[in-house]
Parts: sequence; C-alpha cells; structure tokens
Amino acid sequence: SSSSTSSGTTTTQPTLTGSITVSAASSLTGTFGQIGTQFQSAHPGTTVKFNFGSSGALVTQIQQGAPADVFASASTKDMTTAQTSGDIVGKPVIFARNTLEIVVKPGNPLGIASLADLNKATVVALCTPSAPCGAAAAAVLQQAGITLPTSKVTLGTDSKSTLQQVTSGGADAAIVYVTDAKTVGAIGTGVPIPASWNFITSYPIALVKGTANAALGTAWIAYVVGPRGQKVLRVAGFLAPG
Amino acid sequence: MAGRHQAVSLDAEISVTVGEFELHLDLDVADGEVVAVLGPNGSGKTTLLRTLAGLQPLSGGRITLDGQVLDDPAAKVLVPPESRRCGMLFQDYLLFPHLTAVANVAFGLRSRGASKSEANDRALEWLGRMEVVHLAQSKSRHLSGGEAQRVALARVLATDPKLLLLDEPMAALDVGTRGSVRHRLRCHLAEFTGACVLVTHDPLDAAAIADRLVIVEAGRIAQQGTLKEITTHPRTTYIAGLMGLNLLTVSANGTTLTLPNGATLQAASPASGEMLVVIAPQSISLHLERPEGSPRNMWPTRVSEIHLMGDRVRVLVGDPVPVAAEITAVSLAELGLTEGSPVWASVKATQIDTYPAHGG
Amino acid sequence: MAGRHQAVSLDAEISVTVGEFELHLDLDVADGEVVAVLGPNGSGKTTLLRTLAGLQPLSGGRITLDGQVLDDPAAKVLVPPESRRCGMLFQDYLLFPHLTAVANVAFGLRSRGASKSEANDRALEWLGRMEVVHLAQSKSRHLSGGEAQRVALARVLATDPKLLLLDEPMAALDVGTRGSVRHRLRCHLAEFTGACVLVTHDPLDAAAIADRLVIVEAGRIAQQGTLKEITTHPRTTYIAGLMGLNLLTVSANGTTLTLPNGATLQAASPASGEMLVVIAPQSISLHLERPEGSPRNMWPTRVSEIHLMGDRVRVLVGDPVPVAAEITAVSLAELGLTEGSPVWASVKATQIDTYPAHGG
Amino acid sequence: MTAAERSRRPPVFVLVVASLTVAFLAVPLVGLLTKASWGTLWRDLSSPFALDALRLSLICSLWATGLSLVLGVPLAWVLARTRLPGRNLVRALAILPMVLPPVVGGVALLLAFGRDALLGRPLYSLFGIQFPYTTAGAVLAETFVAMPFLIVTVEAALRSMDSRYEEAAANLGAGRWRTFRRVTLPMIAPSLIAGTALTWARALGEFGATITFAGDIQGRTQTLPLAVYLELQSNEGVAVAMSLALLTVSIVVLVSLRGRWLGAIRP
Amino acid sequence: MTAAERSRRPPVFVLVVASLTVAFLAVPLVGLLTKASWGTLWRDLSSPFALDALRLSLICSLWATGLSLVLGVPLAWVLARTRLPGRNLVRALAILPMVLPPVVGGVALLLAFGRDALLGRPLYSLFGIQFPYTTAGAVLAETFVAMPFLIVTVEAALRSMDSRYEEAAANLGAGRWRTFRRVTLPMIAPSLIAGTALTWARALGEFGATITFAGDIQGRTQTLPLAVYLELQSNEGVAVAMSLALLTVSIVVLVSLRGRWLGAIRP
Ligand SMILES: Nc1ncnc2c1ncn2[C@@H]1O[C@H](COP(=O)(O)OP(=O)(O)OP(=O)(O)O)[C@@H](O)[C@H]1O
Ligand SMILES: Nc1ncnc2c1ncn2[C@@H]1O[C@H](COP(=O)(O)OP(=O)(O)OP(=O)(O)O)[C@@H](O)[C@H]1O
Ligand SMILES: [Mg+2]
Ligand SMILES: [Mg+2]
Repeated sequence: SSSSTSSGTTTTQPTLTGSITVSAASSLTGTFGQIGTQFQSAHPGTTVKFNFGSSGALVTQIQQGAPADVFASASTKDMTTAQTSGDIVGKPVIFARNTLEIVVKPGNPLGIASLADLNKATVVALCTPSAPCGAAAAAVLQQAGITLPTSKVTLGTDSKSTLQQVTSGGADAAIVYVTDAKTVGAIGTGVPIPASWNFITSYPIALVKGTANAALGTAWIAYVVGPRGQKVLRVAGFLAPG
Repeated sequence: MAGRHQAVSLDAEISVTVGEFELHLDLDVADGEVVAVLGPNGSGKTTLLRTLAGLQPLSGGRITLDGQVLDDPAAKVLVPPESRRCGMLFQDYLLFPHLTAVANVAFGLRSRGASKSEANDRALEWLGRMEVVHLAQSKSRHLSGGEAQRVALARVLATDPKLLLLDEPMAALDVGTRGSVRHRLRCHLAEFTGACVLVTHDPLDAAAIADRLVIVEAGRIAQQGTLKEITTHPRTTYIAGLMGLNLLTVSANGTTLTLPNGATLQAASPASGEMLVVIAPQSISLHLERPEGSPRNMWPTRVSEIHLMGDRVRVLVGDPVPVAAEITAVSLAELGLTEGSPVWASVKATQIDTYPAHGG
Repeated sequence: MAGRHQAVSLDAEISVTVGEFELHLDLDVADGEVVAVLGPNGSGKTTLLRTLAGLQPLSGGRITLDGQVLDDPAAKVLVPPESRRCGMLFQDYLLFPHLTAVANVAFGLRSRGASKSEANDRALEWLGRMEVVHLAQSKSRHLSGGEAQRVALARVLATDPKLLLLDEPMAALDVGTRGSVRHRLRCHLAEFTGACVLVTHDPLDAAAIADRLVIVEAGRIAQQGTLKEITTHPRTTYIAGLMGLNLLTVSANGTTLTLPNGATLQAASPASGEMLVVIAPQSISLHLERPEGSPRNMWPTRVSEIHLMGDRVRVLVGDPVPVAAEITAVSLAELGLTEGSPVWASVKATQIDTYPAHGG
Repeated sequence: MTAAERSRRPPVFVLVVASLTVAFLAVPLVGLLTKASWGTLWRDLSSPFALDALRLSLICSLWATGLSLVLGVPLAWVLARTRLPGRNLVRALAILPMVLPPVVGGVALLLAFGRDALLGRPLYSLFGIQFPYTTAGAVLAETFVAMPFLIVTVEAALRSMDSRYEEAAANLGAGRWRTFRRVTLPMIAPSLIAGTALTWARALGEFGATITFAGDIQGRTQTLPLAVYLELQSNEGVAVAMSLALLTVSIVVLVSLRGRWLGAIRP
Repeated sequence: MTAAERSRRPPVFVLVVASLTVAFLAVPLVGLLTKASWGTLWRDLSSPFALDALRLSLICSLWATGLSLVLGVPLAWVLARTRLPGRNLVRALAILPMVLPPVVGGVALLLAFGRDALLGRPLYSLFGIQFPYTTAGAVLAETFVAMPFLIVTVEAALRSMDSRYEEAAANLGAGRWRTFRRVTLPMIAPSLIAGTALTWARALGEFGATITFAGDIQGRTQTLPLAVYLELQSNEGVAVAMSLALLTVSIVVLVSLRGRWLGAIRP
C-alpha cells in the first residue's frame, strides 16, 4: 500500500510523464507513501516507486548503480557520503527534521517517565549506532548522562524495527523517532524526552546523478518541500526544516 | 533319523497375501526336525520363511513355536521379529554393507547379549567353520557371491535360533565347499534341538540334510513326505521333474492307459479310473526303425529337445506321448539324432508304474 | 561342436587388482564358442567378467574383441562399457528396482536404439522365452529370486551382444526351469555368432552348454580343455572335486607311490618323479576287518566325515591316505559306520591312475 | 484387520518425541492464524503491493530453483562420482554460501557482479547485462544462497546409491546421459525431490542477500520476505496475511509436485 | 598409471557446467577476501563485540543443530517408516517453517513462546523459563527455522534406503533401537551428515527470526549475522572480516566432523 496509480483530472504541467524510484529512509515509509499517492493524482501518468531502507544501505545501493532517481536520507552524514562519491546532482535540500521519543508497553507498566527510568527496564531497544536514529539516541543518552549496560540493549536496524521490538517483541522500552512513536496507536505508549536533552536530525533530499527522469525527480522534490508535502510530514510529527 | 521327532515345535497355519500372490498352507515341524521346502520359482517359499520370521504378518491362521503364539490375527497377537529367535538366511544374504564380515556375524551375537570380545571370538570361530576366516576383515560389499553366502550362513547359525530358516543356503557355493558346508550343516542340525526349515532347489541337499520334504506349488502344499515316498509316487510334474522322471495323467481301463490326447499305453498291472503314471527316462528306448521284439509300447514320434548331461543325454520327444528318454552320448551319436529327427520310442509295460491320481 | 571355432573373437590378456585380490590370466574365445569358467568361491570369476565388460579397467595386458582393442593401458585405450556390446548377466541380477520386469528388458533394447513399441514387443517375447511373461508388469523388487534371475537373463539376451558374459545364470532356478533354460540357452548359443563366457559351479551346465572349460583358481588359470580332458587328468583338488574324484600328489619310484606324509600306494604301471594320482571314490572299498584277497593297497584308518547323497554315500577317511570312498546307503548301514569309526580301506592297483604333475 | 494394518506399532518413546516436535512446529503457525487480519485479508492480499511481491517471489524462487538444478546437479555428480583432484576443496566451497550470513553474501555478490566488479563489468559492457537492483539480480542472489542446499543433498544421495546399477545400465548400452536420466535420477528421486524442495524454500525465504544485492524495489526486486519485513513494521496483520498466502501457495506447489513426481516413480 | 586413474573421464559438458557453478560460487567469495580490512583484522576480530558474536553464534547454532537432531530424526523416522494417519499433513507442517519468511517465523514464535503467549506464559509462570530476548530464545528461533532441513533430508534418505536390512537386523535379534543405531543410521550416514550440515548452516546464518524473537543483545542474542548486519552499515571491512572468521570456523568444523564421521563409517 505504498504506491498506487489513480486517475484524476489534469491540473498542472502536463509535460510530466514516466516513472521514478525514490530511495528513502525507512522512517519515511508512511509519509512518502501518502505524498506519493497525492503526487500521482496531481500528475496523472506518472509513477513514483519507493525503495525504503536504512540510509546507509541506500547510499551503498546508489553507489552500486541501483536505479534511484531521488535520495531522501535520514541524516546529513549519509547524504554527504553520497555527495562525496559523486552520486548526487545539485545541492541537497533539508525537507524535514525529527526528534526522538521513548515508547513503552501500553499503559507503561514499569512506570518509565524519564530517560533515567530506562534502567528499570529489562530490555531497551535502540537503533544501531550506525543508523541515524541510533547516533541520535546515543547522543541523547550521553547528554542525559545515562549509560545502559550492553546486556540490556537490543539493537534495531532502523527506527521502525526498533519500535517493533516493543510493540510486538519483548523489549520494555525503545528510543525512536517521534514520527514512528506516533504510529503505535494502542499497542504502545509514548513518553516524551525533554527538548533540552533531545536531539534533532535533519532529512536532506536530492536528485541522484544519472537519473533518467530529472524533470519528474525535481518535481517530486519540489512537491515534498512544497506545502502539500510539508502538510503530510507535519501531520506525521516531523518538524519543519528549520 | 526317525525317532528324533519329539514334540511338535513349530505349528503354523498360514494365510498370507503379498500383492497378488496368496500363500495358504499348514506346516508342523518337530523339535530337531529338518524340513526341506522345495518348489518352482515364485511358488512362495521365501514368503513362507518371511512369514515364519515375522517379517510378513499373517492375514489369517496362527503360528506357534514351542508353545508360544507368535502370530495370531484373531487374538491380535504379533510377536516382533527380534523377539522370535527365528534365524533366517536370506536368499540374497543381506549382509550389512557398512560392516566387515566378522562384524556382520558378531552383530547377531551382540544383539543376543554377548560381550564385545565374546561376540568377536565366536564370530571368528563361525567364519572358520565356513572356511572364510581369512575374509574376517573384508567389507561385506567386497565379498564374492559365495563368500557372502558363507558369511551370511555363519551369521545366522551363530545366533543359535530356536527355529532356523534357510533360504537356498548353498546356491552360490562352489562344488567343494558345497559338499563340506552341506556336511557341516548336517552335523550342526543333527545336534540342533530347534526346528529347521530349509528351502532348496537341489533334491540332493534335501536328501542329505532333511528328514522330510514339503513341496510347495503356487502357494499350496502339493505333496509331502520323505524323498523316497515323494519320488516313487510324485503327484505333479514339478515333483517328477525333481528326480528326472516322466509323469503322465491317464485314465486306466484294465491294462490300457489312455492319455488326454487319446494315445494309449499298455501297463503290466490292471487298474481303473484316473491314474498317474511314472516312467523313468532310462527305461525309454529310442530307435531309428520300428523296433522288433518285446516292448509292448512303441510309437513313432519326433525329437523335440536334446539336453546334454555329461556322458548322458536326455532326449525329449513330442506327441503322442511327450516324454524324456535318457540315453548315452554314444548312442545319441550312433543314432545321429538332432532336434526334429523322426524317431521310434519304446517302453516295456513293466516299466510303467501306475498309481491313483487322488489320495495316497 | 568342434569346427565351430573360427577366428579368435575375444583375445584377452588380463592383469587386474581389486583390493588385495589379483587376477592374471589369458583368455581367447572364438566366434561362436562358449567357454565355461569354473572355480572356487573368490577365485576371480566375477572379476574376470567385470573386466571384460569394462567395469573394471585393466592394470596391465590388453583386451581385443573382434579386432577392436577394448582396453590397453599401454596404449591408453579404454572403451567404455556402453560401447562394448559385452552383455553381462550379473550374479545378483541388478534389475532396476524402479522399473517393471518388462521395462527392465526393454531398457537394454531402447539403449540400443529400438523404438518404444518395438522394444516392448521384443521384451515381452524374451520374457515369454524365459517363462516369466506373466510377471511382465511386476515391479522387479517384488520378484522372487528365480523370477528375477530369469528376467535378468531375458534382459541381457535381448540386447544381442557380441560377447555374452553370464555369471551363474541358473543358480536360483528351480529344477524344471533349469533344464529348460539350459536348453534354451544352448539353442540360443548354438545360433549365436558372438563369443560367450559362462561362469558356473555346475559341471553339468558346463558340459551341456560349453565347448571348453577354463578352471580359475586364486586369480589364475589352473587348467583348461574339454570336460573330458580335464576330468581324466585333473591338476588340482578343486578340479578333481568337480567330478567327485580323489586327487593325491605323490612321488613315484617304479610302481611305488609315496605320499608327502610317507604313506605308500602301489600302482599298476611304473613311473618316476613327481606324479598326480586320481582314484575314483567308487573304486575304494571299505571293510570292518582287514580284507583278504587281491587288492594291492589296503590300510587301516578312521571315518572322518559321511556325506549322504541320495541312495549313495560318500565316506571320507583320514590319514594315512585321506580320500573319499563312495558306497551305497545299504552298505553304510551294514557296516554300521559313523564318524570316527575305525575302518579298513582298500583299492586295486589298477584303479590308480597316475600322470605327471607338471606339463601335459 | 488386514495384514498391512497389523504391521508393528512404532515405539511409544519415538511417538512422544515426534509429537513434541510436531507441537513445536505447529503451535507458532497456529498462533499466526490468530494474528492475521482476516477481515481485510482479501483486500490486503489483492493490493498491487502484495500481488507484485507474491508474483515476484514465485518467479524469482522458481528461477533460482531451476538454475540450481541446472548448475548444481552436475556439480553434485562430479563431486560424488569422479576422483578429480581438488574435489574436497570444491565441496567446501559449495558449502560456504550456506554458512555466510546472507547480507554478507549480498556484499560478496556485489563484489563479483556489481557494476564495477570482476564479472559485473564485462557482463555489462559486453552484453549490457546488469544484475544489481534488477530482477535478474534477485534471482542470482537467491540462487547463490539456495543452490548449496541442492548440491549437498544430491551429492549425499548419489553417494549412498549403489552405483552398480549404473554399471548395469552402461553394460546394457545406455550412455552416460541415458543412465543418468533413466537410472540414477529415479533411484535418487526421494532425495532429489527433498533437495529441490529445500532449495526452493530457502530461495523463497531469502532476505539478506536479496536486499543487499538487489535492493527492495517494488515489482522488480521486492520479493515477499522483503515486503513482509517492511509491512511488519507498520501493519503486522497484513504482513502475517501475506506470509500465510505464501505458505498456502508453497504447500499447494509442494504437494502437487510431490504427488506428480513420486507418482511417476513409485505408484 | 594405475587402474583407478584409468577410470572414465567425466563428460566434458558436465565438467564445463560444474566449472561454471564453481566459478559462480567462488568468485563472490574471492571478492570478499579483497574487501576484508586485513590490516586491522586481528584487532577487529578480537574485540569483545566480535568475539561475543562469534562465540554466541557457535553456541546457539550447535544447540539448534543438536535439538534438531533430537527432535527431528524421530519425526523423520515416523514419517518414513510408519503408516500413521495424518502423515501427509505432518509432512507439510514440517516444511512450512522453511517457507515462512524468517521475520514472520519470529513473530510466530512470539505468538507461541512470548511472555504472554499460549506456551510462553505457563512456561514462565511454572518454571520461570523465558525465551524472548534470551539466549535460549535465539536457540529456539534457529531451531524452528533450521530443523525442517534436517527432517526433510533424513526422511528422504530413510525412504530410499532398502528397509530389508532393518528386517535382517531384527531377525538377528536386534531391537528397534539397536537396529536404528547400528544399521539404519550408518546406512543413511551420507544423507544424515548432509542434513546436519545443512541444518547447522541454516542455523548459523539465521537472521530474521532471531532478531524478531530474541532481539539483538550483545553477548546474549547478538549472533554473528546480526552483528554483521549492524556493522555492515558503518564498517564494511570489519563486517567482512567477521564473516570470514565465521567461514573459517565452519569449514574447520565441517571438514573435521566429516572426516571423523565418515572415517568411522567407511574407511
Ligand atoms: N511384495 C510383493 N508384492 C507383490 N508380489 C510379490 C511380493 N513378494 C513376492 N511376490 C510374488 O509372490 C510370489 C512368491 O514369491 P516368493 O519369493 O515367495 O517365491 P519363491 O518360492 O521364494 O521363489 P524362488 O525359488 O524364485 O526364490 C512370486 O510370484 C512373487 O512375484
Ligand atoms: N572391490 C573389492 N575390494 C576388495 N576385494 C574384492 C573386491 N571385489 C572382489 N574382491 C575379492 O576378490 C576375490 C574375487 O572375487 P570374485 O567376485 O571375482 O570371486 P568369484 O570367483 O566370482 O567368486 P564366487 O564364486 O563366490 O562368486 C574375492 O576374494 C573378493 O573378496
Ligand atoms: Mg525365494
Ligand atoms: Mg562371483
């Protein structure tokens, strides 16, 4: 349910046709899916496909010639890597920012109210340090002066899989993106992290070198940065780019 | 060897179906008795042994050994093979291919509780008796046919079963070994207190080793008794063939015997009704011309097949009286017979042995 | 049957090693000739056939068939089995267990290029000749031993090979079938233009079917010739045993023959040097007391083994002259002999047949 | 009671262990049934996302199985039936991709078939064939990971088969190919079928090597395990439903193939 | 030239295909060698992170293999040698965990053995045994995923074995257990070894079910594939080095076991 085509009335720029593949950080799975649907109804005859994954893995794929037209990363670090290897055209644009939140089991049975309370948990799920959300979580914990013993920490490959360890797994708490924490509904409870200790990550987006459909790629970036894209992102909990 | 029959040890009433084939027979074997089972290929001899060993459950009947019920579908009793002590020599040996000869023999001993070294010693002893001790360490899949058969025989004899089931134990042995194994087996069986059922195609084996013969044909017993009883009055052509005799079914009226095809023979003694007739091939003479003189029976015919048998030759002649005549190789050459040659056959009335087709 | 020897068809000089066993022999077989190979178990008969069929490469020597070199290590020639047309009947049949009897026979025909229906028809025809056509649709693993052997025989004969290799083709057959298969085989081989090597343990089979006998012992040819040549002057105890004869090695000095253990015998005709002696068991008499009268040879001894053979009995006696005597079952009973009984043995000097141990 | 029904009962101890095993395997699967979102099952499964993934999974895994058969069976035969030097090395090599963590397998494939890699570059410049991030790449990844299962199973079966039947076939004039097809294959059929099923199953479940070497592109390289992984994080019910669909399809295929193959061999 | 060396050369066509297969399997592995960070190899591998993962991988996979043997072989025997009703259903069931995407397998295990689940709850409340996020859980996950490989291989081997040898053993007085141990097992040894190797390999490479059911806790559930997956994103050289260490260890184990086992059976 991440992409679909729909028939709609032509409104703007009838010149846009064809399809693009957007390689995007997996924390964007839900929002980009929605934006994609809207974009395709706004531009009938176009198809936007997604390739979600961890930002680091996506960079490797692009370097290996994966068929990507647009790269949306969850960290400036990975975008820089892609730029350095010459796989990006133009200057990346920051289109969203994200912060972290604690998620615990529904009803918060262990009474975790702060970062310090994470020690009450038997197992805490964190993103792996090499993933943007993992780097962010490490920074947050460090600022708060908390060290969790490694035997308590279970690592997820990205924010979503980390969250899943609480929602369907055996972890008691997780530190994940706010945007993911908002999706848990009844199967988890969010515990905010004070802004003073929180960490803000930036999401850059750029056109990939060698894209066969630069026009559609550029239009996509514009749409994401534009009001309609931003509205979806804001609803999902992303902060404005700056 | 009569007098050895003590109590009935094996008492089997067998009804079994495998695929399309049905076996229905009763078999009693006394303690210490050796029964030889003979019969044409596919008559059910192996199936009989498998049933006794418990490898093929009965569909009807009952098997009792030494008073213990081994298989009885009606009473829902079925003693598994390993609790039966019915040692079987398989027709194709079934030596364990991953074990050496000595380990194959030791396997049965170990299974019956012998210690490792004891089993090994006794296995070597048995291999020695079968004259294959030099092959003790050979992998069994490297043994020649006859070697494998001897190891398999050692394997089953070593376990000292209550009921010994031997499926053609000497088929692959060379002549010299066959004699000595036959002798060994006879000595072993003479001391053996259990019952023994021996399947063979060789009436000599049967005569040398067995107390009694059971002839199985098409899953049923065709005749049983001592070799002598059976061969003097064979009831089927297979049995007559065992001893190389000619068997004819005739209807007798006085001394005139009429064959189904209408041909007649003259017998010496009168009889009436349906009769069986045995004629020894040696008593049938062949002539190029109509013979003069005494034979009451003579008829022109043709040679259908010639079987060489060393210095003797068996000449099969066709209608009206299809029989085999045995003559010397020298006579064959003198007569210059080949297949298809016209020939006169004759037999004396006194050489025609007649007995009732039913009963007896 | 002499005169059939035309050109040499098979010309084999064989040196082969399998495991510890070594086979070294030369074998020539003419077109249309049938050579029977006999020998004790484990003497290398099967290995010989496997080598001819190309299933065991030579380590030395050369095999030529119809002028074509099949195997020659020196020239680095090795024709694979499927290109040899050397049809083999395996000692354990090796019927394909996943195929029916008729499909087994058709397999060879199909491999030689016959169409499906043609192969099927000819397979059925061959099954008919072997009297197993009613089993055509049986899975081969459900066949009885004798049935399987007949199907295997049909399978190899149907492919009409240039060289026919039969490994104990009648070991599992019942008496009646054995006679008729032996006859069939003889008829087939009489018309057969290729060479045939037949392994058997039965000198009767050999005499009936083969033109020449080759006796293999311990991987080497012990003797060869016609049955008659071989049995009049056997060179080994195995060969003497084939015909049930006694063989002794002696050193002759005039008419006095000295056994290795020092015992002496008197022969009728003088000789000198190392000699072989054949004595027919029938010519040895046994007595409870020292016999009076003519025999020049008589000695006291003990019965070591008694082998029953129908109405005749073979009595083995021990030192000083270990031989077998054949007497009737009636005499045995009259003499009251059992194993271990003391007994006098005697043989006439004229019944002692002496010939040189080397050459001839 | 027929004779067949009277055959021996298996030992109680073995039955107990076997039942435990069945329970261990069955309970989690039954658990899954409770978790599937049955209400929206049909809609979830008929979405292009799910259908694409299912279709792609079947196509890629069947291709991978076919390739494994074509490439793996000859290698297994060579390992089992010849005495070429270096056999043991090759056998070890054939086992390695099984042990390699699949993601690393994907990396290894990139190093061999990537655009700038040893084999990838000439393949691309000469024939325009490109593997990474294409369906062909997904097939390649699955083949790399699954083929060892076939090689190992078939080699073992060939080793335990009595090769004298092959000698008998050759003696009857059957060439190597005919012998292989008509004698060897039918005689190792149970293990060949088992090996094929294992290979197919391994290919069907492949995740790590595929995502690393071929990415996660809908309709092109996003096979069902990849789609399920993605979906699991947002919509567990749909993910479970998709897995159950996969299970159903594979059971149907396995059972029908098994019936067909075994039927042809031993009726 | 000895007779053995004169045995027939394999057909060229087969050799060509086999060589292609070897190349296909070998080139990626060779590629990996070029990618490992050899300079820091020793340091990378002797870090507690790497050592923990390697140790845990070996422990868990060997336990899983052992459990699979204990649980799987009896089931395979029952499937191959008895005529119990429902055999076909059980056989299908035994194949399912192979086909299930491993992550879903992990979800299924949570549904059965999770702290609040059907089997998990009583196990926890009665015995204090807890699976999710424990080493025992990692073992369970690997067993669930890998055992089917053993069952399928062993059942196929039992089916193609001539069961008359078992009859011969019974006839000689060997009970079922002795027959199984002394006749059946040695006769299916090649396939049993192959099946065990497959199972072990599958367990060693397990990723999806483990991370879902047991998490990724260093020293407790973080097996090598998990560690490698995480490391791959930041430090490819180290990840590759760890994989190569795993390969080396597994080759050593497989080769020595193979020598030992086969040595005992056919010298
Ligand atoms: N499992 C089976 N399925 C179908 N038919 C079978 C099966 N086993 C045996 N038969 C058939 O039953 C008949 C009897 O077989 P059995 O092996 O008992 O014969 P036999 O008397 O031992 O013959 P032989 O002297 O050739 O060994 C044969 O015709 C055989 O084909
Ligand atoms: N592969 C092998 N490895 C080791 N030894 C073997 C092998 N094959 C055969 N032998 C040995 O070689 C010898 C000859 O075997 P072969 O099968 O040729 O005997 P044979 O004359 O056919 O005997 P039989 O009359 O018993 O069938 C035997 O002692 C056998 O043990
Ligand atoms: Mg039989
Ligand atoms: Mg032989």
